[in-house]
Amino acid sequence: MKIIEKTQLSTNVRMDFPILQRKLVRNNDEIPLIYLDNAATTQKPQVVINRIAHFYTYQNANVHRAVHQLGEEATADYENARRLVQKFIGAAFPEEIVFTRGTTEALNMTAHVLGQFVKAGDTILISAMEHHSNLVPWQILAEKNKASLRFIPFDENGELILDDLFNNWDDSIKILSVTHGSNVFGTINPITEITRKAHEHGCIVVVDGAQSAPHLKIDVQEIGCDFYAVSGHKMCAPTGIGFLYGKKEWLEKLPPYQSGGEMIKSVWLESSIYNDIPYRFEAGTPNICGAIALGEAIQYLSKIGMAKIHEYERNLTNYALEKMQGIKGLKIYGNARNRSSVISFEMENIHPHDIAQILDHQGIAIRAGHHCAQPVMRQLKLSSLARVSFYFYNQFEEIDYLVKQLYKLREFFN
Amino acid sequence: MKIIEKTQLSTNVRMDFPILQRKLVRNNDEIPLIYLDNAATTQKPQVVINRIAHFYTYQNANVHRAVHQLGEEATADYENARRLVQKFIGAAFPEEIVFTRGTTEALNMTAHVLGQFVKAGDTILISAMEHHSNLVPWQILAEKNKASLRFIPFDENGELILDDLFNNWDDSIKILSVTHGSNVFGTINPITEITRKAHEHGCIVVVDGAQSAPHLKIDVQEIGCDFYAVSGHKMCAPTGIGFLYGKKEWLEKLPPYQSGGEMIKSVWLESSIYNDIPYRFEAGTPNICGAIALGEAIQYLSKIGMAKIHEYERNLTNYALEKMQGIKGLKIYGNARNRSSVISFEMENIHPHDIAQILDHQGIAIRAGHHCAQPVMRQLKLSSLARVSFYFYNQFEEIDYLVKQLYKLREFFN
Amino acid sequence: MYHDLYQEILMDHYKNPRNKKNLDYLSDQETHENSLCGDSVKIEIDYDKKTGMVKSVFFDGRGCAVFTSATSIMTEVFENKPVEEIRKKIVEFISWLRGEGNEPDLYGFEEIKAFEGLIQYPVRIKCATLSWHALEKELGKL
Amino acid sequence: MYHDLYQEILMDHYKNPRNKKNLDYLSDQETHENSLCGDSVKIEIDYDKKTGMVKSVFFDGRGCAVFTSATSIMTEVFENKPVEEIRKKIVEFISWLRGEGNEPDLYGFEEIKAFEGLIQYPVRIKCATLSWHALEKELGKL
Ligand SMILES: Cc1ncc(COP(=O)(O)O)c(C=O)c1O
Ligand SMILES: Cc1ncc(COP(=O)(O)O)c(C=O)c1O
Repeated sequence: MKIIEKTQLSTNVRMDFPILQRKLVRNNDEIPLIYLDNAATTQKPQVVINRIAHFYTYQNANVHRAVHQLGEEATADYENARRLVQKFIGAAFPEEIVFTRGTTEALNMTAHVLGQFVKAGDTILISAMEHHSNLVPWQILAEKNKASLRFIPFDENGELILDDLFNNWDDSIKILSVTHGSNVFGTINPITEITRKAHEHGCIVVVDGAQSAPHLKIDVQEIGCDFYAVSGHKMCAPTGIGFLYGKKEWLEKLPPYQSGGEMIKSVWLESSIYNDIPYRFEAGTPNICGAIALGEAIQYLSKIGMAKIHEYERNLTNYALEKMQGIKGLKIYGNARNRSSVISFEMENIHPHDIAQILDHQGIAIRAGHHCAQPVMRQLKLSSLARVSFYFYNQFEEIDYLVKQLYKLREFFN
Repeated sequence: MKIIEKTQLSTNVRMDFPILQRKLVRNNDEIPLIYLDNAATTQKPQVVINRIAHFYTYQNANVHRAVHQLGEEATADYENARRLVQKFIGAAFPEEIVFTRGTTEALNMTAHVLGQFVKAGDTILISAMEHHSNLVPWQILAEKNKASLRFIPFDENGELILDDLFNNWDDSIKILSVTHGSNVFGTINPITEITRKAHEHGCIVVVDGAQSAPHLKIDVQEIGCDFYAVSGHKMCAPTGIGFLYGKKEWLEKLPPYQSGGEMIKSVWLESSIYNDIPYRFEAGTPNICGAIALGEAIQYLSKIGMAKIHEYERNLTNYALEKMQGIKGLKIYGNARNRSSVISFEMENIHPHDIAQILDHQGIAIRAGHHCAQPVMRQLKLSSLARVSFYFYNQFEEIDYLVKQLYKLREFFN
Repeated sequence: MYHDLYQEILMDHYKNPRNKKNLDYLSDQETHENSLCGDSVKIEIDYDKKTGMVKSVFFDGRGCAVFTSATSIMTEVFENKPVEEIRKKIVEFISWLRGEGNEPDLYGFEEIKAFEGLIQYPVRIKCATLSWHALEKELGKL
Repeated sequence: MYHDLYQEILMDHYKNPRNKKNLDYLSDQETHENSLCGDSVKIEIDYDKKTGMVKSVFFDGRGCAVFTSATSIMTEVFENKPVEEIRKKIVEFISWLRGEGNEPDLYGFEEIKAFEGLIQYPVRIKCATLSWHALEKELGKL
C-alpha cells in the first residue's frame, strides 16, 4: 500500500462554503451533505455570495456608456474582473479575455469566428475524449465548410495516443481543439507539448479548460495555445459566466460572434463597423454581476493558492483511487499518469443510476450518466458510468464514508 | 395645465430596493441617489437578492442529468422558473420559453435559426427605430443570404408609419422584426395590429420586448407574434438572464443555435441528433440561478400587478413630460400617443454628456449617448441625446428635483 | 435499509425480470432510448388482431433497477389485456408519476406502489416510464 | 456650485473655443470619432517642414464641454512646438488621465489641472482625449 499524505489544507476552507453545512433529511433524520459532483458544478464560498449581494445592494448599473456614478463603478469593477481573469491564467493583455456564459459558449464562439480559416478539404482535429461542447460545434463547422473531422484516439488508460499523429502530421489539419482535463477519465492532457507540436505545423490550437482551470495553475502563455475556454461555475463562481481567452493577434482579426449593443463602433442602416476587442465579442448587456463575482472567486482561489489546491486534490484522489480499487467488482475507467480529481467507475451488476440514487439516499451526491461524452461511452461499450469528482473542500473522511457505502451497495445487490 | 394624478403605488415599493436607500458622497455631503436610468437596467428588490443567496447557500447544483437531491431541487426550481415566465407572458406551453443571456442573445438566436427561411431576393423588414440588437443580426443575415433589409420609417412624433406598408404589402417580405417599446422615443408600437396584418401575408413576426415586458402586461397569444425577446435585468432580475418566447410550432421545426451539452439527444463522432425543445436551444450549463431569480422577480412584479405598474408609470411620465416641456430650450424627442416611461431630450447649447455629468453630481443618474440606436440619431441629425427613464419605484418628488436641476443647468450654461 | 424504491419486490423483478428475451432481430429504429443515461429497450407485442387483445409483451434491454423492474412489471400487468385499455393505463401511469394524476388501478398489481417514491425524483421518472412510452409507441404501429 | 470640471476656465474655452475653424474640406476618413457619444473632430496642422515645428493647430467639431475645452486648450498648448515634443506630451497627457502617470508639464498651462477630476470618470476621459489622440494620428501623417 502506497502511503498517501492525508494532510488537510491549512485553512479550514469548508467553513467558507455555507452549503456544506447543509443537512439533508432522510427517514426523519438529518444527515450531512457529501458533495462529490464537482466536475458538474462546484459550490460557492460565502465571499462570492456576498459579492453578488453587494453588487445588487449598492452598485447595480449597466456598464460602459453610462456617465453616472453607479455606471462608472459597475464598469470599473467589471473591467477589473477582466484583469483578475487575465492574471489568473497568465494572459498578456486584459483584452484577450472575452466574458461568455461558460465553456460551451466560448467554444461555440471560437468555432464560429474561426470558420473562415476552414476550407473544403481541410481537417479539424479533436480528440475522441471530448465533451459534447468541444465536439458538436466542430461537427457543425466541418459539415458547413465541407471539411473533415478527425479524432485523436485514447488508450485503455484514458490517455491520448499522440505519437502517430505527430510523426505523420497531416497538413490538411488547420485547427486542433482538445480538452486539457477529461471529464470522464480525469486525464490531464499534455497540452503544452501538443500545442508546441501543432504550432510547428501552423495549426491553430484551441483548448477546453473546463476541467483544468478550476484545479491547476494555468499559464496560457506557457501553454502557448491560441484559445482557452473556461466555465466560472466549475470554479466557485456563479452560473452564467465563463470566459474565452484568445491571443490578441487572433481576436483582432476575427469577426464578431453575436451582434447588438456594444460590439459595434458605428451602425448604419445597411452595415456596421465593428468595435475593438474584447467588446467586439460581447454583444448586448453582459452578465455584469457574474463577471464581478467570478473575479471574487478567482481572488478566493488565489488566496488559497492553485498549487496547494492541486496538491491537496492529488492526495485526496490517490487516496480515493486506492480505497475504491479495493472494492471487488468495482472498475475504474481512466488511469492516466497525470490526472485530476475525477474518478469514473462502474460496479458489477449495479447500474450507475442505482449507485447514484442509493448514495444520494446516504447524503452523497455523485453523478451517473454519459457525462455529455457519448462517443467515449460508445468506445468503452457502456451507456453510462458513475462518477465522483472532488474539490479542495472535500475531505478524507468523506471518502471513507463513500467507500463504506459502496461496500454496502455491493452487498445489497449481490 | 392638465391635472395629473400623483397617487403613489399603494405599497411602499421603494423600501423593497436596498440600493434606493444608498447615499452618494458629494463635497463631503451625503445626498440621495435618484436613479433614472431604468431603460438601461433596473434595480433589484431584496427578495431577488435573497433568492440568489438562498440558491447558492442551500441548493446549488447543475440541472437536468443529476440523480441527487441538490440536482433534483435545482432542476425543479429552474423548470418552475420557466413556467413562471410562461404565465407572465401568457404563453401556451412552458417549452416555448428558451432562457438566454438577454434580449440581444434572444434576437441573435432568432435570426440564426430562421436563416433557412430567408432566400436570395427575400426581404427582412425591421423598423428605423430599432436598437442595434434588433438591427445588426438582421443586417448580417440579409447579407449572408443575399436578401434585402428594409425599414419601416417613423414620423416626427416617433411613431411608425404603417399605412403605406400594409396598403402596398411587398410579398418578398418573409420576416418582420420590430420593437414593442422604443428605447429612444418611448413609443409603444401597435404590435398586435402589426402582427395580425403581417400574418395575413404569411410573414414571420419577431418582437423585441426589452422595453415593454418590464412595464406592460404582455400576452403573447393575444399579440399573436411568433417570437418575443426579453431581458431579465430590465425587469428586476439579475444580469445574464433573459428569454426568447417562440411558438411551439416554430421551435419544433428549427435547428439549434449553440451546441454542446443538453441540446443533443444522441451524439456520435460524426453527427448528432438534436434534443427536444426547449433544451435544443439551451446548450451547455445555463444561468441556473439567474433563471430562478428571474422567476422570483416575476413573482414580485406580479404581486404588485403589471396593470398597476403601467398606470403608475404613465402618471409619472405625464407629470415629467409636462414639467420638462416648460423648460425653455429643452426639446423632447418622441410624442407618441401610446408611450412608456422613457423620455429623451436635448437642451440648447448643452451637450447631453454635460447634462448627464452635472446631474450625476446632484445624485441623479440619467443616460446620455446614442442609446445603441445610431440610425435613429442620424435621422434626427443628432449624435446623442439625454434620456431619463422611470420604473415603478420612482417618485413624483424625484421628478420635481430633476426639473429643478435642469433649470439650474440651463442657467449655468447660458 | 435503503430507499423505498429498492425494496425487495422491485429487486426481485430486477434480478429476475419477467418476459425478457433476446430481440436482436429488431432494428435500431425500433429501439427506444432514454437520452439521459443511454439506456434503451426493445419491445415485442404478441397481439391478437381479431380480438384486439395483447396476449403478451416481451422486452430486451439492460438498465437500472428502476427501469428493469418497471418494465418487468409492465409486461405482467398487460398480459391478456385489450389494446385500448392498455393505452389508457399507460397514460394514467405516466401522469401519476409526473405528479399530475392519481395512482392508477393496474388490475390490482400492488407492486407499482413502490414507484410512488419516484415522484420526487423527476430524472428517474424517465427510467420508470421509458418502456411504458415505448409500448405506447409500438401499440401505435399495430 | 458645480463639479470642478465645469469651472469657469473650462466654460470659457467651451463658450469661446480657440483655433476653431471650418474644416469641411477634410473628408470623412480624416474625421476622428468617439464611438461612445458619436462626437467627432477634424484637425488641421500648420507645419513647418524645415524646422520640424508645428506652428498652429486648428480644429472643427462639436461636442461636450469637456471635449471642446480640452481641444481648445490643446491647440493653445501646442502653438509653435516641435513635433517630437508634442508627441511626447500627448502620451503623457493621456496616461495621466488614465491614472497611469503624473500630471505632465504642458509648458505651464495651468488650465489642464481642471481635468484632474476626470480620472474618476473613465467614460469621460475619452471626451477629453479624443482630440489629443486625433492630433497624434494626424502628426503621424506629416
Ligand atoms: C470537459 C468539459 N468541457 C465543457 C464543458 C461544458 O461546460 P459548460 O456546461 O459550463 O458550458 C464541461 C462541463 O461539463 C466539461 O466537463
Ligand atoms: C429596445 C431594446 N432592445 C434590445 C436591447 C438589448 O438588451 P440587452 O442588452 O439586455 O441584450 C435593449 C437594451 O438596451 C433595448 O432597449
